[in-house]
Amino acid sequence: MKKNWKKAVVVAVSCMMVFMLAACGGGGGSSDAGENVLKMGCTGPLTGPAAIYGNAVKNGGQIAVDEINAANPDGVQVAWQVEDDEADGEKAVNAYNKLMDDGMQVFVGSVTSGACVAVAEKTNADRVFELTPSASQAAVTEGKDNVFQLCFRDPDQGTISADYIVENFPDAKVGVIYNNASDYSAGIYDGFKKEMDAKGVEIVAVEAFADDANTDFQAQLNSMKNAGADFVFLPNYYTPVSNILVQADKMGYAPTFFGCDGVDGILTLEGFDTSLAEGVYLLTPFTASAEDEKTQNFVKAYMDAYGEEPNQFAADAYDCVYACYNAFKETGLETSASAADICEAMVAQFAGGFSYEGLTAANAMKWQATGEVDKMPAVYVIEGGKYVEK
Amino acid sequence: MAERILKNIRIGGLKNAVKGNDYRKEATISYGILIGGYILLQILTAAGLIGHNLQGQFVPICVYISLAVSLNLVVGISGELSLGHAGFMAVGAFSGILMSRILLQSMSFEPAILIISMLFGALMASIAGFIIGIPILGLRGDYLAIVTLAFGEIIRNFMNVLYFGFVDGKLRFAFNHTIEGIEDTDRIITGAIGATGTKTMASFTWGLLLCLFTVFIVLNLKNSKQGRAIMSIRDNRIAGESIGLDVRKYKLMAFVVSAALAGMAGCLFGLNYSTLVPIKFNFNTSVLVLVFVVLGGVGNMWGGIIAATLLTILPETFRQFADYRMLTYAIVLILVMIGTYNPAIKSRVNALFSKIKPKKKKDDGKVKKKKSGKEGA
Amino acid sequence: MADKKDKREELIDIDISDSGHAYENRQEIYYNDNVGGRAVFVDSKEQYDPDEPYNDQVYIPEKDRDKAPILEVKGLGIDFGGLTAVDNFNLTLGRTEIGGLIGPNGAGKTTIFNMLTKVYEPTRGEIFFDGKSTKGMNTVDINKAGMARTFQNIRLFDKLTVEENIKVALHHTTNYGLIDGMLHTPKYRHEEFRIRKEAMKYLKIFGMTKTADYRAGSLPYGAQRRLEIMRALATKPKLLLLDEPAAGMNPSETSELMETIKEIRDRFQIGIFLIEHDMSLVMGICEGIVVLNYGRTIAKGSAKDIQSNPKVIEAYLGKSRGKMDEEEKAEDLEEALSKGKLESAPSGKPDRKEGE
Amino acid sequence: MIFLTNLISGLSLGSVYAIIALGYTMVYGISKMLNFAHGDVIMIGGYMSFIMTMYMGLNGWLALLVAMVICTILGITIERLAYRPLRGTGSLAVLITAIGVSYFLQNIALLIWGANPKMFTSLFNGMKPIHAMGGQLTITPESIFTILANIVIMILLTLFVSKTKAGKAMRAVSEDNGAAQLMGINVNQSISLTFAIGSGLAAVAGVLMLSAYPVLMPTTGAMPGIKAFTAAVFGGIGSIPGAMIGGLILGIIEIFSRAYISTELSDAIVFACLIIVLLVKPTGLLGKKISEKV
Repeated sequence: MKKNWKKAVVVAVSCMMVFMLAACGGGGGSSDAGENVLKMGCTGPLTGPAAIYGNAVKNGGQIAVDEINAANPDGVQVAWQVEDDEADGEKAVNAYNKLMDDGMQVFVGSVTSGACVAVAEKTNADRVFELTPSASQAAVTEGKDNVFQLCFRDPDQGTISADYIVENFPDAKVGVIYNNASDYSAGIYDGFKKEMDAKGVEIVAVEAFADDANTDFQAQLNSMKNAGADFVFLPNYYTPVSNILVQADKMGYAPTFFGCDGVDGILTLEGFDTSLAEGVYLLTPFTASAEDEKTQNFVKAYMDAYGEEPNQFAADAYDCVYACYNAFKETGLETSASAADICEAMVAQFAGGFSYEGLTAANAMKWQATGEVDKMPAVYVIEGGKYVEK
Repeated sequence: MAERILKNIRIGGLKNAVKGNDYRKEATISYGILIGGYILLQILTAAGLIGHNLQGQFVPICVYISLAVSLNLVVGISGELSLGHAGFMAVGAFSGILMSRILLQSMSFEPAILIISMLFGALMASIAGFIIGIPILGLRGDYLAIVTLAFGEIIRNFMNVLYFGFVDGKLRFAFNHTIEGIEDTDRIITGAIGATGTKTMASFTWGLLLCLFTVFIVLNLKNSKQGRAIMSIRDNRIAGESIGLDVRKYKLMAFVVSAALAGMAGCLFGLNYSTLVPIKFNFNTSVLVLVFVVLGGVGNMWGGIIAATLLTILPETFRQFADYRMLTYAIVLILVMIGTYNPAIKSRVNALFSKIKPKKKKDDGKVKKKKSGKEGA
Repeated sequence: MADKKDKREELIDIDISDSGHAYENRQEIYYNDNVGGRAVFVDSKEQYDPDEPYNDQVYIPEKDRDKAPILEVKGLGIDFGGLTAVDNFNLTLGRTEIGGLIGPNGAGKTTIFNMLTKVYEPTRGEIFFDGKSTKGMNTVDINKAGMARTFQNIRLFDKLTVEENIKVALHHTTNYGLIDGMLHTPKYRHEEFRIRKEAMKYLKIFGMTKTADYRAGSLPYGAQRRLEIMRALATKPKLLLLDEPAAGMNPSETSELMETIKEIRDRFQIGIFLIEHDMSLVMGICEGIVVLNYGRTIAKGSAKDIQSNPKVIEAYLGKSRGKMDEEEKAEDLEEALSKGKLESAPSGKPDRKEGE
Repeated sequence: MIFLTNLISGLSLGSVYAIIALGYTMVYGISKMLNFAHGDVIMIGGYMSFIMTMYMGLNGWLALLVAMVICTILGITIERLAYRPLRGTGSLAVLITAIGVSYFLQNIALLIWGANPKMFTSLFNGMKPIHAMGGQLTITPESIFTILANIVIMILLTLFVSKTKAGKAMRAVSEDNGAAQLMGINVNQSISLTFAIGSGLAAVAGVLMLSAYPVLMPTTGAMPGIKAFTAAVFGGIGSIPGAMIGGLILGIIEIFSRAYISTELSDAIVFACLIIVLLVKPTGLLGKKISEKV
């Protein structure tokens, strides 16, 4: 068939071109031993629905890297490269491979849990040290010695929230609205339910919603109202939470809402009437309005660079970069060392009682050998448009 | 020899007659690209020329190739638009992962586990294909497409409420809530979190075998009596019925076989990553595979293969465009579609080609004028 | 390239006549065991009295009188939402008769064909095919029972090659399963080789072996017409319905077609029933002609009977012609028929052949 | 009482789907093309009116008008650049191009307005919800206006299509493109007009939807687009009243399935209903039966 031959030639030629592009793209693997640079990489969603979190980590990390490079011009410099993974496992592995091709030595990622678990298996196989700022699923660190989490694990947030609620609101009738298509939300709810059952406190009503944040919550809120829930646990990111607050207000249903670290950032939401968020509790390790001096310079630096207040993801990234940097300095290795050697040394550090005082924890953070972090989150309540520590 | 009954009937004007689909040529090219590509890439990898990024994509490329070829069975050969192909992929992936975890309890010979899991995935997907097939038989055109889309969404939505896991060695299943008393390590599939802790067994060689098997099945089917029946119904439903073809049976056959092959591909995909989230198999993935088929040329096997390879690599090579990665992908998609399908541009491209290509001998489809003068007006 | 073609010619160098034997024994079965649900008209014992004036509803050509008719239709009718397209259509078709169905456009000819093949379900009337009633059968069953048809506007499988179009018609006689089809087992190869030979046999009859590899859609008009007839023939029918086979053919092609139709009937011993506007063809080869007007049967008879049948003349030339003598009337009808009063096919004035 | 609240929110959600579905149906009717980018035109409309109200300080209604104008122009340019070259080449090629345009719009929005979700200030910010039946039943102004808008648009559109010259031309082109050309109807103009109206309505739908569900992101248009497309087919693709009825029913099914059956499986139930209807009536509720003449 005549015309198909022509199409075949066109397609075959472009196929060769693309192979070349990809192949040479993969060439530059060796780390430039000349300068004294520690290459840190990260993968996160820079496009797609979760783009806000990927960009926050990218910017937060950049702030820390700029500070470090400025602080010691002749000492160990840091390079920061973030690749887009659209919060999808397959793309995250591709992005990770690209970073490896570009000579990454320490992996500060991935941002979302789904992507991170897929990549964690690769970093474990390639013996690359991994400290994820925000992938909070339990499976991220399970059975992998080289993977550490700077953020809480989902179930832990669930358990801590449950303990806090039972302790401070003993007679509250608790309902839950969670996103059954998001592993973060489902993970926290899992831990929460287990803890509430363990404590013997009954959950009055449980409702779920589909993945996109922009849906109708009347049905869920009605079922909460009918079940007489005066306390609603929302283990979700702040976009659906803001939607829930708006629709609840319209319905005239005003229970106390309790959210987790995902809710942070709701006050920075452009066009959101912050009065609706009054009295909302949230369990979060970081808040831009905290008074301590460390947070304030970070917030100021972030505001100057990106024109908006940093959210908790940015702070996590900032801490991760610093934690890796400090730990690396303590290992005494040269930046020309291979990723695997760095990994063994860093694992020894983190598992061996290395601690780091950062933005995202009141106390100094320590890590267990299993990869979990020991840090106490603070519970805040939004009053007068500000986070007030409880 | 019985002398020819009718004097030589002059068959006028064969000059613009087009040769039919040459099975052998299509088969040789398709197999050639697959095996040639495999060997080329293995050599390049051995020589260390191929970076991690491309190497990591070998298995997904094979999966997308067999998905494109299996979708071509529905879109190209059966002539129906299916927008729910990712649904079958999902069924294949999760049932395959489940089977692999169960088998791992008792045996450890990975190739056997992989094959059994893929067959199980294919079986479950073909059951899904059958269930989807039944309502589809009465529908045509865009209504059929919307039903396939609906099924894709139903399967994805359904996956969010499935919970599988081992509780002290026994397989437990729960619907819509977590299984009581299950440790994290024993979870297989937990609702939205998807499959975790899968033992990755897929490799490039298995990917190639999957592609070869899929192409083998689809090309053979295309050149068998069943394939001819499916294609004849596509070309003219009424004529097909008038020569005794059971239209429903063959429409359904195309769907079920395509679903089974997609299930196998899905299973290999599932076993290539340690975790798999149901949201992955949404409408966008179905559309992605459809783009491979349409760009490769509907009904054209090796076209689909090349398109699947190129379009899987493209977004990765666009990484250097960083923020503009997906934007350039969208623009390339639109331009290529207009380029290959717009009559005006296509004729200009052909004109360009006929200039640079040397005058071909007669056998490229044009019938040389026969000297015998028998050619009628 | 050329010699490959010739080798294929030898390949099919088998005696074509053997294909006819399949039909003889089928007739005996029917004739002797007197299958239930026999037609109402013809009692196998009572033979036609040749000189008895023919019954203008039930006419069977001479040679078929001793055999049971292939098709009997009694009082067939269909209403499309109040509009009666066909009403009280009666027909008896001899076992190996070439029957013709003529009538002005819109008389319901194609609708009758669609009812026979159950594309439309008739609202009233009985159809007995080969002695068995076709109530409750659908198009596929009808074809399996042995009735094949062609269409007014050609319905070929355009993207498939000529050879593949025939092979699709041979679908039910190729016996290998889906698994064989998918894995190309030896059974598949054997069957494919056999039906390939058989397909080439049909192509040989129409002298179209050269076009085997071409796409059906890209063939010239005449070749497509023939391919459609061949494809219908390949389903081994007992009765072949041809819907305007000569439409759009020039006179030389039409005469060739007439030869072919007779050849098919003689070789395969099957009944043929065709709709046609080209009077030279109808008068030329049809042994029994049914005249239809506004969905009603006016008469059935041989070419001569029809030309002299007063009802037919009246229907076509109107009442006032009544008083002219026989010869003049026949002349007039001939002229009317040829000038296209009956809207014959636009193939121009057929050169009148001394028909049977 | 719950029934009433659910019914109203079902109607208001259904009205949003109906208005979007109108765009799908009209475009499909005239050029037999599934415009998958239609969902994203809603998102662009939303962003436009958001920019107008937040940064330019226009009041809500003026912003809506500006958004409609911009979306109309966007609709026409998309048709002119992406779809016209592919006219008549079969629906598959155009379908993929539409998907390309959809990705394009999403990524352009991402680049221009960034990934941070925005909260849309409702068009009816000032108005108070009506409390009926002793405070039990609260009807938000958004719901009322959405339902009203849907009815008004429905009437205007039916009048336009049946009475005006341009409307008849559109119907002629959708009936038979070739014949319409022979009658001297400028087909390109009619098709552009259809895209213009469809996109204008999309802007209205976008603003109304975002007033009720205020989260605005580059991917906001995706899911409503698919749901509205399902509604258009549900009601019989190509028939304008069909789109309206299909949208309303789909909205009600979605809300009721969430309220009474299970929130997890509500999407699955909505699509299951679609399949059941198509089983009973293969060309949708009001779709015209296309029978092949033998």
